[in-house]
Amino acid sequence: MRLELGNIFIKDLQFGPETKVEKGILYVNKEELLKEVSGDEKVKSIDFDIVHPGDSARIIPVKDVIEPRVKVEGKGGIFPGFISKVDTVGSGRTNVLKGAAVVTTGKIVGFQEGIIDMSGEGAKYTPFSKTHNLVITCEVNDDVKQHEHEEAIRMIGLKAAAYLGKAGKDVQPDEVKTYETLPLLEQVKKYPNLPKVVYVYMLQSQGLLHDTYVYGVDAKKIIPTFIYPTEVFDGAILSGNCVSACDKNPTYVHLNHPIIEDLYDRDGKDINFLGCVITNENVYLADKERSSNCTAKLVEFLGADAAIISEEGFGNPDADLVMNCNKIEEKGIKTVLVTDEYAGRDGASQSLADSTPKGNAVVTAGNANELVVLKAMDKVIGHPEAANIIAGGYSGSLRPDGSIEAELQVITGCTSEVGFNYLSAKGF
Amino acid sequence: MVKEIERAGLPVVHMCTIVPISKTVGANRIVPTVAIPHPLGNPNLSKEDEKELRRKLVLKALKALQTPIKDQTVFED
Amino acid sequence: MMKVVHYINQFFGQIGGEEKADITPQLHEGVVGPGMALKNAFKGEADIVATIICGDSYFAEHQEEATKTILDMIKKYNPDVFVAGPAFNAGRYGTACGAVCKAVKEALNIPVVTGMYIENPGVDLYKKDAYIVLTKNSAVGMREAVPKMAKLALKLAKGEPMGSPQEEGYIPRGIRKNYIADERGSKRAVDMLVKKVNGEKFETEFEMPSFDRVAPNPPVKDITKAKIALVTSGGIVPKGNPDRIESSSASKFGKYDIDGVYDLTEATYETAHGGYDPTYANADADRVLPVDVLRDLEKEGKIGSLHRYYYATVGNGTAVASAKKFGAAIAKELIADGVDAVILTST
Amino acid sequence: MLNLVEKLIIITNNPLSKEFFNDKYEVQFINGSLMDVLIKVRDLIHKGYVLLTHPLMGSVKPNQTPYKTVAISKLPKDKTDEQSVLVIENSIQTAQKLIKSKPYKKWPEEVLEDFRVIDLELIKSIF
Repeated sequence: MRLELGNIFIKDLQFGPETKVEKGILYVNKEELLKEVSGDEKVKSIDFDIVHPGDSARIIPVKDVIEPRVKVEGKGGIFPGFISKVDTVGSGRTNVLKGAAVVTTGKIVGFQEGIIDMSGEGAKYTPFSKTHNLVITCEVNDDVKQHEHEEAIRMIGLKAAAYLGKAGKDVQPDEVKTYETLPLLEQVKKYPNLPKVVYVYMLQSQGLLHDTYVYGVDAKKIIPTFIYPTEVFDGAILSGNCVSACDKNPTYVHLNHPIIEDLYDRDGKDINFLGCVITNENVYLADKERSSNCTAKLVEFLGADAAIISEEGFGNPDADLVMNCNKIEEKGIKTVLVTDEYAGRDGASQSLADSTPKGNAVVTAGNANELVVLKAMDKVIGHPEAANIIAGGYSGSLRPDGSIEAELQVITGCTSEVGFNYLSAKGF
Repeated sequence: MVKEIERAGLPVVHMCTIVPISKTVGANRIVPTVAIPHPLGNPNLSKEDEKELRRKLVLKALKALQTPIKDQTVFED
Repeated sequence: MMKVVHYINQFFGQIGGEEKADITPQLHEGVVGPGMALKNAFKGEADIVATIICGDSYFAEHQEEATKTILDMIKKYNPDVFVAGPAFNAGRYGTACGAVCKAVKEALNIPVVTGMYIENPGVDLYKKDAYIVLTKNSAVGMREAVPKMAKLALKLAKGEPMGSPQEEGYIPRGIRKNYIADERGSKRAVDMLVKKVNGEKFETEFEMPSFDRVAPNPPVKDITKAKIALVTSGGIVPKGNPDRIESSSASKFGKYDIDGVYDLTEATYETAHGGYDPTYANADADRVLPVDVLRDLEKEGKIGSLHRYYYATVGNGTAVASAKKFGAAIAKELIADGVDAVILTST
Repeated sequence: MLNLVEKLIIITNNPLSKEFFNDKYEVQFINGSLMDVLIKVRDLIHKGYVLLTHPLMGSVKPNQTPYKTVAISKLPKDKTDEQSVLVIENSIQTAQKLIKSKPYKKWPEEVLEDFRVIDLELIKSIF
């Protein structure tokens, strides 16, 4: 499967009379966008805002971040199973409005976290302070249940991103990157002398506000399976998570999957990148056993010499990570794990909820419990009072002057467990 | 604790319900026991039967102490 | 010039060996024993103004008093940094160095440095509280250890930022600190994977706990002549828990005389352990500590004898540091009492 | 997904879970904290019951949500289930650590309701 990603560099984002990309500026027609995303009777109000890198602006609580993309050539459309039909995606050409993002906000549950600061100390910790963000504030009717609320906001975000993406359909990209993975036997033959690598892609899938979707299917209902890495770039996997801001994978991160990108970068040089095995993280212990058995079996079957395994979330996903690691290492396949830590504010506590001596190669995205002070912002989009109840904050987190003292776990994408961010931790 | 006793030069047998924990703490001679709240007993048995059960387990432990081993060894039945 | 107070034991203080291990803390102006090497390593930037010498046994047995005396001795010098040891692999000495360092840091807010071999029980107990320079397992390593300790001490005295354990040569304290890496996490993961799969050296960013092993001891030759001791982490104590052993992550162990005890009954013994439902152990503590059966076996001549004391603490699988200390202390007493083998029961 | 023939007991301090499961399964309601639920589950596991769901389910940390629902096997086995012990002991330690490092805050009632809903929804996902 071969996919060209045509990156159109977006330098600015503005409202305008027509939705289009011109000289690197993405113009958005507000009315048309509203028409495109509205229609759900559960939704009471939808508001749009634009924030830029460096602005004195805060978005809270963030639900999801999504990159506008459009399918230009090849089968299917963006976000199969939700926006487009369930055709297999990942081949042909997809254009990307690089530098723009849709950010959805809305208070689905009271303790919901997720802060994006566009400037100051907080901006250092979130990758989404570097994008021009179209922020959608969405409020629903009072009687709407949490699941329906999550679904409504999720759909509005996806629709908005797909709508904006269309503006890039006929634009000449500034750069084109090509990614290709061949069917297994051919891929193996392509670089016969390089070590064969599989990426084990763990998806949060425990239930309400902890879900991930694969071609529209709830990931807890899948058994581990193979997917071509390029499918991910077209939105085959997307996020329905919204309670673990620092270490969940927003849809933007799935689309720009950093481990997949970096494995492609070394494909044919140091390694032979065979593809991805997606697996889930469940509540039921027998499911954990089954999924990890299946994952290890599949990684072995693909003939991998080594695998990168990433988890999503903290607590019981650590158990899945450890099971996957043990079972894959037991087959003689070398593993590298990617995780983050909850080592306490002073960094002195044992960091993972579960561990294994076999996990001798670990990349950490940092300690999510470290405290940070986020200065007051001129503009706050969403619900600033959420700072007092979000996970990682505490009562008094929001100070009278509008600044916030809280743990890093409140910041969206801060300790990305797929290594999208630069934060790490060291032992002292 | 069991490891430090071993390190000091005393042969030691660890009687413990959860064998993986015993292995993790570095015991070498391991005798698995009945249950966590009553490793060397079983309240469902009569007093006599329970003591007999305990005696069997202790005898197994003594046997373990008399057995030469090279590596971590679990003394099952 | 910066001022340093140095702590050493009776042996390095040139007072004597084990027979002098019970001496009380003594204060000497200036340098004693290994302090000379340390002083030289300061290269004129700091001076050892006083040396405190304390017997290892005295410290172990009178920790509270000894610590108080030592703190009083240190106070009047108002040093810029406090150095203890190095203790190499001497367990009680290491534990004393660690404990004194911790007290100095907490009570006087003076930076502290010590040195130990990695397996010294003092390491696990105090690595969070003091910078412990990694040394060899005997005094042979003195020459190597002293310059590292001196360098660290000067750095701390000057308030300079501390480097990583690898750079500075101290044992990682297990404190996790965030930093912004040069490469994003995914790139670091791929780099690590390429190294690992090619059999090259790589450095994990997060150390999973690993477990060292001790080789098994030879078996008991004649069990019918052997003196067997009972030890338990199941918290079995005389009724009323006279030593007040804590219900979880106990900070101490108890030693109990069972001379003439043939059966542990509901009226006489109970469990202090908070990690399981105590109903069954309280009703009959033999279910955790099989005194009744061992008495029978003793009578029948199946074992030589049951040791007069049993030892108990409350263990949970992972409180490794204190368990290590208890194990070493208990083993020492058991050997001194001529015990041949141990049955350790856990819940 | 749960094996449909598997019989189970629900241990919970969440009134919503109690209400939901009451007429379908045996429910042991704990009038107490999340930690009380974990301790109860631990004691039952020690007696031979098998843990069916992970006690730290969800990304909502044990020092955030005061509610917890856990499923265990209906019938105890003769022998303590090792895997269950390892998971519950580990979970208790992690929960204790987190609660110690940052105790619960006083949540407003509507937030508590959200916690109850999430807890129930997560456990429902196994059916």
